[in-house]
Amino acid sequence: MLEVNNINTFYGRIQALWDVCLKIEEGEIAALIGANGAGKSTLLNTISGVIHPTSGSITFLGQRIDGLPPHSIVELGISHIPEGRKLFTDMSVRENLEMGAYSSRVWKQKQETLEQVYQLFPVLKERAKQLARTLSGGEQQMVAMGRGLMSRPKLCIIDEPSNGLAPKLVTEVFEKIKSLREQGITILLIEQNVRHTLEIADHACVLENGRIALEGDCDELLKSDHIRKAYLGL
Amino acid sequence: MHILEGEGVTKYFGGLAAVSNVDFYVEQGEVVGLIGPNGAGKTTLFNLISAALVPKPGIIKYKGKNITRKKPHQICRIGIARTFQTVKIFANMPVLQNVLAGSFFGTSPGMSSTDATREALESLEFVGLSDLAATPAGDLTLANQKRLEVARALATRPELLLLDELMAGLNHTEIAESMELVKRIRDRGVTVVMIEHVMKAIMNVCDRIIVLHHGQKIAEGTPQEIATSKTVIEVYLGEQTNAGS
Amino acid sequence: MNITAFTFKKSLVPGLLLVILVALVTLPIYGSLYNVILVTSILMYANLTVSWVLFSGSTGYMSLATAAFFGIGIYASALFLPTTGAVFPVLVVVLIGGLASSLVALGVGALTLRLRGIYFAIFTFVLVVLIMELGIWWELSVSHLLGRYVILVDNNVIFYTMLGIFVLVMLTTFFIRRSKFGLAMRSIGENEEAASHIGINVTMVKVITFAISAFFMGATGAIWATKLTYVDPHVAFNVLFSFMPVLMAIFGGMGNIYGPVIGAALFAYLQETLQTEFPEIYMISFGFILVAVILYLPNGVLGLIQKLWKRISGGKRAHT
Amino acid sequence: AEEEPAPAPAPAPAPEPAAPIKDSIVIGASRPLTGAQAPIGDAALGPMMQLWEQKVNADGGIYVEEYGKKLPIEFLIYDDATDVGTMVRLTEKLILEDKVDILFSSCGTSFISAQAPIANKYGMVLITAEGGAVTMRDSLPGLPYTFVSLSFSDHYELPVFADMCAAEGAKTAYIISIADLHGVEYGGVGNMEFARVGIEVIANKSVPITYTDFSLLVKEAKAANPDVFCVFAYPPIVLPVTGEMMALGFNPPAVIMGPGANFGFYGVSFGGDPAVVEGVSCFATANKDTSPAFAEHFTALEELVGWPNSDWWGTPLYAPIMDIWVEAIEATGTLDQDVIRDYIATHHFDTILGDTWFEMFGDGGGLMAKETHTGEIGQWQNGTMEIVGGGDWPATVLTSDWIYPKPDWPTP
Amino acid sequence: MPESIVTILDVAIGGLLLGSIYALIAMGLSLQYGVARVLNIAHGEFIMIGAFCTLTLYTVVGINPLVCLAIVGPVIFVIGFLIQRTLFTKLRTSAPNQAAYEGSSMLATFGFMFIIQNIALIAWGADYQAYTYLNFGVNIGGAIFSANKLVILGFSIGIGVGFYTFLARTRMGKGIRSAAQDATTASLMGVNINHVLALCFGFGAAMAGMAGVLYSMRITLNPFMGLQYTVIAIIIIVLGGLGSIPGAFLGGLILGLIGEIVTKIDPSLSLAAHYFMFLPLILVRPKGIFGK
Ligand SMILES: Nc1ncnc2c1ncn2[C@@H]1O[C@H](COP(=O)(O)OP(=O)(O)OP(=O)(O)O)[C@@H](O)[C@H]1O
Ligand SMILES: Nc1ncnc2c1ncn2[C@@H]1O[C@H](COP(=O)(O)OP(=O)(O)OP(=O)(O)O)[C@@H](O)[C@H]1O
Ligand SMILES: [Mg+2]
Ligand SMILES: [Mg+2]
Repeated sequence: MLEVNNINTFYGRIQALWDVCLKIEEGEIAALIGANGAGKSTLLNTISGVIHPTSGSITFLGQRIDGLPPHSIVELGISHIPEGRKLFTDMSVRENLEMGAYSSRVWKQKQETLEQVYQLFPVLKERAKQLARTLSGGEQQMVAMGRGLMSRPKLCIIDEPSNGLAPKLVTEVFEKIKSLREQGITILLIEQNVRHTLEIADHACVLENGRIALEGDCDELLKSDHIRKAYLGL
Repeated sequence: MHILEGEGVTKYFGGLAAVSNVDFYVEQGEVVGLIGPNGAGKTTLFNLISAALVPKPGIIKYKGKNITRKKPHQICRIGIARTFQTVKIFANMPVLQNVLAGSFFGTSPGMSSTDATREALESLEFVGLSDLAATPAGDLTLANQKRLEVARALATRPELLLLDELMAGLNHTEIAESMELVKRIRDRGVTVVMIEHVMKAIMNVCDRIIVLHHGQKIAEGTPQEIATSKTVIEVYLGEQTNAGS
Repeated sequence: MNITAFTFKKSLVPGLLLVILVALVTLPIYGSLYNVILVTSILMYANLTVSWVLFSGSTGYMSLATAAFFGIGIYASALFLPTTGAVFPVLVVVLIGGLASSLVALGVGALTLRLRGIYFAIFTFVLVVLIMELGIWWELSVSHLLGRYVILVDNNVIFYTMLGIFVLVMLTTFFIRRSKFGLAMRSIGENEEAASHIGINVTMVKVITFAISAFFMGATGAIWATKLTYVDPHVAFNVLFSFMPVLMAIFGGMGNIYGPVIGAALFAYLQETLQTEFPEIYMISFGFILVAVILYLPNGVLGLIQKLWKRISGGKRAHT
Repeated sequence: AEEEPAPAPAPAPAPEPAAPIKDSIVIGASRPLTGAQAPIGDAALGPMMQLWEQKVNADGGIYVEEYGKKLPIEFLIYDDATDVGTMVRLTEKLILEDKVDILFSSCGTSFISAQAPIANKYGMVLITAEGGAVTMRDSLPGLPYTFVSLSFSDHYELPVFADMCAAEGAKTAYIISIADLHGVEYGGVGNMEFARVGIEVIANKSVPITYTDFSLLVKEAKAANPDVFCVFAYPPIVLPVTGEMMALGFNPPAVIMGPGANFGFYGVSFGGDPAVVEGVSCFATANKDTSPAFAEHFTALEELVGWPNSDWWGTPLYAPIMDIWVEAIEATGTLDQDVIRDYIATHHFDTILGDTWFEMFGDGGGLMAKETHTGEIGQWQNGTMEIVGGGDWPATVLTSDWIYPKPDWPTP
Repeated sequence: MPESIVTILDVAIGGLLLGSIYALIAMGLSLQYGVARVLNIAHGEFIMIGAFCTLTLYTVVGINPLVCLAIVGPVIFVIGFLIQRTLFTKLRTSAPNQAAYEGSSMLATFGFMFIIQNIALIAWGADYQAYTYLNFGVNIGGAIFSANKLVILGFSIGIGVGFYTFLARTRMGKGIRSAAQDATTASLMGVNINHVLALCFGFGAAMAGMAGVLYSMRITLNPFMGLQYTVIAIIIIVLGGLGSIPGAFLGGLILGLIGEIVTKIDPSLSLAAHYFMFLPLILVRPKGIFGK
């Protein structure tokens, strides 16, 4: 579904990604793990067009998307739920969600989609009128995810959804992610919570210092020594 | 002896009681964990202690003295240092200068520049950032930025250190290192209060845990007591408690 | 090779500074009188710009109060150096102008320095207009004197006073930057909240710096008034003087303490050239140059110089 | 200070010839080509300088005996961008660097106030143009090189105007003035002069210079029902106040406004037909009917500008400036400022105004004698500016009678 | 009607009339600064251009000033749109951070101020110019107002409300608002940031232009008249809360009212009053009336 080939990305003169390759199959949960600063968010930003790679290619459903601006990439069906929630803090929950459906492809159906999102996160319906800024961390994360789903994505990219959440919410968030896959949405997930992630994902890549260090099916990776030592502390 | 004490500490934001009538104390030399669901008021409580916010009503005492009316820099100078949930480093300054600012202005503001530099280097050494002393702080990884905040706080020579989610966003290895760091800080004789959602760390490091919910203190006790408390499980930990691992 | 380059560079800067200083001090001897006057007005801009950068550059608070402090200095001269009545020595009046400005800065700063970002900028901007309106009201209704004359002072005296202030403001900036106080200011500029929590009395640092910067602006205004000879509130509180230092600082680049000086000098010189050589198209070309500089010299003239310097010295290294 | 530093040894330039060679007389001026005062500069002295250049050079220039020939004039004009500091510096540049032969005035009362001491310091004769003030007169004794040409409140217009109003039986006056030197002075002198002739000043309101909305002020003035309504302000206030008076139907018997109403553009600003402002008074010195010389002068200006946008107050008083310079230079045979200064201070000139001289302040500067004025007060009548009031001296030429009360504004 | 009520009407309606034009000017700047992050020092110059165009269209071509709204507004919109699209987009993408962009874009608008003034100087000359339109009195409950003032009030409020509705209700409006809060995230939602920012700058300029069209009926024009309106607009958007369109609107009305009330008391203090009330207000509510 998504194919990333030999991507190199720079911040100014500093190279953040080196020849990164990544393949995601339709309908799976792919995970991306790696230490802080490994370049995970950079890779996601490169995919969603926030930054452009200096070389390499990205294809989505057979179409080249590297070099397209973010808004065109959203139109194609990729939704990026950024690190740190990034809500429109002075807009209501409902308006935030509606913004998720901004792309012209789905704007007309936003009412229907909204109902679906409310089903997934019932608490958001109760809070529809509240300003995003005043929500608790967990609720904000739900708004962020709901907003990402409003564009009816084929591929949903989620960056560290459990960061800073209370343990109870972390469990809930992972449950929601699983249920998304059941609805047929392909997912690319970044998490520091490696065990939990590998448990729900099908396929994972390990990014170290901007390079892919390891990749494979999650069951195998869970057995790998490197993973167990570096990321699970066993 | 109670190094820190709060009586009826309360803070409203508009109609919302972010912290509501909380009594608490911290014993000299212990590590206290502060946990609770998102939005429970933990960070707000830190802000009240460090005088970023003023409690209304309520009193906070440090070593028996009322410090409610002091300014943030005065709080620091009497020996309370803190870190921030979202890192607030001086991104365009080199690492060493970040820490130097701490040692220059902390509890002993009259320090000579050689002493201050020595102090700063020592703090960097302590958190393991000596090699990066000349790097602009903004170029550090998140884990290192968090360490830098700790070093900067330590350079002020505090007796009480408030750590706000030191481990959020860190991976397993880094969490383990951070736990080690907290223990070493305690061993230096610094009292620590830490906010954390990473249960493993809380359970391992803390002597005592305070739980907030909707701005109120709902539980307090040893890690074992908290881990098994029904209320805490219900509002915070959830059924599976492996979340932080 | 590295070491020689290092010592070369180390001695180059103070050496160059000394040469420039000597050139300036002896200017009245070898330069024409008009050159002295032109340099005086360049120094005036440089003083304002460096004082502005002293506060705003490091703390990150964009002050648009320059015209207010400058104007207070101008007015001090109008009050204490009138053509008739008691005339104080010029230097005393310069001191009074500086002190009056820094007093106002202390008051205003204590009140407003908790405003951040654009709010502070606009507050200070409004301050200029407010002081002007109050000045007009005062002159209209209380003193019944709209328009005051200031004694004429010899151009060389004005020049040396301006130069003296310039040297002082440069030295002050230099030493503050290297001191603990400068570290505190930079910390505030980076993150004020964190700065306060590591023991920096942010209010005090900001207010004091604000007052110091205002002192130099006021002193500059006080001596500048003797060039204007005629002062009323519209003349003294010209909002353009709030923007000029900002423009000049950005124009020159704020990377180090020479950038603003270079900016002020080039900017003032450019303005003078356009106004006299091409008065008909002065404004439009000035506008286009501004836009072009912003587009193509994002780090100011200093950035350009540094880039060229790097290329030259980098080229040298490649050969050895 | 000396000359430029000696350049590095290079082929020596040709030595300066000893005999004075001069190809032209350079007249320097720092003018507001841009900025807030540009409109005034553009309407008043600006076009006249062009006219002078054409006229004088058409004659081959001014004969200067010390050079033994006629020298054409040449203007060197800098833009001070309406900033006093810049104006002062550029004035010094003109004097010191460009060494101009003649210095022309900057624009605006505060600018002239600042320029006069500078010109005086370098011993340059300065005959001022746009601007004049009581405070200027007070400083003239210390400014021997300064000659003020534009009239100002207490010496010239307001005594005349107050007498005119009193003669018509006006009882009350209402004053709006702008919060600057001009407004304050005229407002203050207005109070005194009206009091002198027994007219009660019921209000004297000062407005900020950038004020834009005048309904309330005009309403209040209307409610006070004064016989005389004065607006001592600039065009940005004079025009909207007039508009508001029309809209609200405020028709006091006497209305005087300025500077603003004395310009050609005033008449055409209300629908294009100057007949609309019938009866509005202002300060004005001469019009085409004053004398054949003025008829020629105004016609030439109109041709230059393209339409009759004359300044009936200032132009007639600035027009003699060039005549005075020419006469003084040709009579003394030199460009030496001291000699010329003394000549101007002690002689009468035959100018467009007729016999013209400066009233001197001891050893100080001079003020154009009011006895030379051909008029002080003008009034819009049938779309032209008529001179309706002046002092009781021979030079005065009234072109029409003052219409009192002013006819009502036409209803739209 | 009793005298006192007429006076109150005079002051109140007069204040609103003045305020409505302030509001329009401020809303334009609020869009430009609140969303596009350009503190447009040349804002007043767009007012001046709008006013001059109307003068020419009306006095030379004979086009009704109200029709000019429909001509001048779109033209200035396109100019603003293009400026943002070309120049500011380049500045924005090359700026290292937000603060740097705000600084450099402000500086650029300073340059524009000079350029636009000069173009106007060449096109229309330095003279003062004015015309009149609908300049006759209308009686409202005993208080008389000139008709053009009432027309200005009507159109300003109409434009303001229409614009607010556009922002609050339409997809594009929502895109603009979201871009105001976080441009990168908005782009992840599918908002074409460069396009939206250009729209904002264009709309802001058009509103200034239309304010110029309307206000030209009542003022004296010259190429250098702009800055005073920029200053007022800046004060209002801070008063109302940065980026808040209703705040700018209400802030404008309030400032107009205050000005009129103080004019009633002592006109020489009317402008000082703006600043006087601004200072304590901003100290008490540093984020403005509508700021959050
Ligand atoms: N805007 C930026 N400018 C310059 N460097 C950047 C920028 N953003 C990230 N970097 C650098 O790029 C590298 C990769 O960062 P990235 O944010 O992609 O890491 P990450 O794997 O997502 O880490 P985390 O777990 O902390 O989110 C880091 O070294 C970081 O410092
Ligand atoms: N400045 C503020 N203005 C208004 N509300 C605030 C402010 N700061 C915090 N709050 C609210 O107060 C409550 C407590 O916030 P606080 O940051 O203390 O939570 P927390 O316990 O630290 O949560 P988390 O674990 O998510 O960091 C939240 O509902 C928050 O939205
Ligand atoms: Mg990341
Ligand atoms: Mg928190």
